[in-house]
Amino acid sequence: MAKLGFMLTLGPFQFENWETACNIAKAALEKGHEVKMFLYLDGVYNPIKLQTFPDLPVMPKDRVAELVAKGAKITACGICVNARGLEKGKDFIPGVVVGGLPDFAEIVSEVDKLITL
Amino acid sequence: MAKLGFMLTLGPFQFENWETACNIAKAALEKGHEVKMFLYLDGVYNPIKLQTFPDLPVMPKDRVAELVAKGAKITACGICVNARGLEKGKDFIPGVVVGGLPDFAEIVSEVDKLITL
Amino acid sequence: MVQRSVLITINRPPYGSIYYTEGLRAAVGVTSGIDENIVTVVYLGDGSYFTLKGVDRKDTDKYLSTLKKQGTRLIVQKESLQERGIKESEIETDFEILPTKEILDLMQRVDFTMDF
Amino acid sequence: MVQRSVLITINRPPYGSIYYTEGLRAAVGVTSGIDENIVTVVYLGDGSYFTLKGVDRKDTDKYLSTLKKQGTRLIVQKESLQERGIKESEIETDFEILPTKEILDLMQRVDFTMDF
Amino acid sequence: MGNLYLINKEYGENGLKLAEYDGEAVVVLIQDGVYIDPALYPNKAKIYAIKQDVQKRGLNDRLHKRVECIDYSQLVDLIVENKVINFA
Amino acid sequence: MGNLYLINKEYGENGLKLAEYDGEAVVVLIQDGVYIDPALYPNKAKIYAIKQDVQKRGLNDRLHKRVECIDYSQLVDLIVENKVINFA
Repeated sequence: MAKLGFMLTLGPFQFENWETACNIAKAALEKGHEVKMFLYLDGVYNPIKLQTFPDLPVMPKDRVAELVAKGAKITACGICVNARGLEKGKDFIPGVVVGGLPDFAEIVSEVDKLITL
Repeated sequence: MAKLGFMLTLGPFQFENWETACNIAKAALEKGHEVKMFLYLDGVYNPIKLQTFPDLPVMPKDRVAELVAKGAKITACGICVNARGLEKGKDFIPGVVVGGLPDFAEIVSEVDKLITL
Repeated sequence: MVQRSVLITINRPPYGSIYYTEGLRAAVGVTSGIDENIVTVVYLGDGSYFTLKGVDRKDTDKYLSTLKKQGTRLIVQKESLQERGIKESEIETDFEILPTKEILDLMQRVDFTMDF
Repeated sequence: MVQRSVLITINRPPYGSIYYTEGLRAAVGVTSGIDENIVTVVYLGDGSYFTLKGVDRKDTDKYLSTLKKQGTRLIVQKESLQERGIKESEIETDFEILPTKEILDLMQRVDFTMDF
Repeated sequence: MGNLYLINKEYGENGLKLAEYDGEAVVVLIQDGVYIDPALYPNKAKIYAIKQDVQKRGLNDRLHKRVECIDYSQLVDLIVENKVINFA
Repeated sequence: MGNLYLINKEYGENGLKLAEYDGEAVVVLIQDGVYIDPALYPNKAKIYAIKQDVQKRGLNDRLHKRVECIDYSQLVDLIVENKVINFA
């Protein structure tokens, strides 16, 4: 089994990267691989817990929550979080931790593969 | 004097559209024109009032606040606000109103010029 | 307040960004005011890929059917199709195929343009 | 945990998006771990515009000087410059100019790649 | 009243192709639009670029002779005098 | 272990130009990368595309013969077997 690291730099909805990242990470977890994901730049908008849209039963934060439930470790860049006014991630779904680039450096030294989206 | 309408569809930081929109709108207001701006899609991330970044004295929300202070009318798309988990814009700077596309339709029928960024 | 005519261009392909669908939601929105502004939608460049027959339109069907009921013209640029090697027979019949010159004529006649 | 080598490509030009500077912040960050990973930065395609002498580097200078102090190689692809009609004399001396083949050699030797 | 094409790089080419047929086209290059290959400029159009966007990219000396730099105040005047054709 | 090029459209061409020199290149087209002109495919590389991304864009019949569709589970296997060269 392998350890997969992800860096996601785009937010929910507007561009497709969040979906691709969730799809790859989910498939990896289901095959028994480990997943560590770092949310950087607009990537930190993905786990905001209050996302609601009448027509969409599954929101981006639900896809992130699914990864957490399957064992993914998810860290958001604190400088990016504060720059975007997200108050240290107080409105994030449970399981998403706010950290910094040193956490990403640690992911880099731990994983077998690195995917940036 | 003219009435200028703007639609901004990108958020702060990541792409340059918010800066161009603020620069054009500010120059227009200083020349005595009227400005009405509609924040659509990721555009609704711009007026979040808690944005903080150590090295940057002026944040995107400060540029938006400057436009409000100079008389711009700014409306954010409510569906976009809720989809992004921004709780009806409760964390927006004062002066930014949450509305809907009918408000944009009204802007369209009121303004002399329309700029989409 | 007066009725306005707006030409909306869609320049980005499905689905790499959300503009292919949110551009149509905006098109419906623009026509929703008390003054019932008039909208034309034009697909240019990579946006033209949206007009291919096989595209999954689950999330755009409702906007397209509202626009069609209102008589909104949905247009794709002939040259964009040619540059991409797309045959006219591959295009969904909802879309009119027009050359650049005629699209410019439409642009000359509208009050405003918007780009997605 | 082990020391890792990472090749970071910067593909987007300044300043239309924030990647030209946040890519460098990430580069500094990657080297900040206890294991001191090793980073190489390579400018490709439109990213190569960042290496022009006249570019305003107010917000990137601190990252560039940290990287230089650490001995990080900053490389720009020769073919990208040629395609854009940029002469080698127009490039800031901080950047090495390398052909695609040598960039691929570097890529073969690193553990990971990242793109901005 | 002519047509003012506001052009960024991502799909500005779509706008420039329309402007090629437009006898009254005025083009304003904004953001990464200032990197656009001059071969794509419409033949008869007047071409402007936002000075601030050119300067921070270090392109002052590389700008094509046909391009005239303007500031935001001048852009607002052009917006007021023309119909805005948005491609940014 | 070969190199797995993850290619989207925006600047995927930068990756494909490297892959052209790479005897062990495996290319996976993702998102709008499936629109990329086959003339840009590296000569010797094996080319895959994400099935889901091809299908929702209605490109099944337009896909080049050289391209083989795979799902995310197969992509994960390729990621594990190769070094990932990111261009998405």
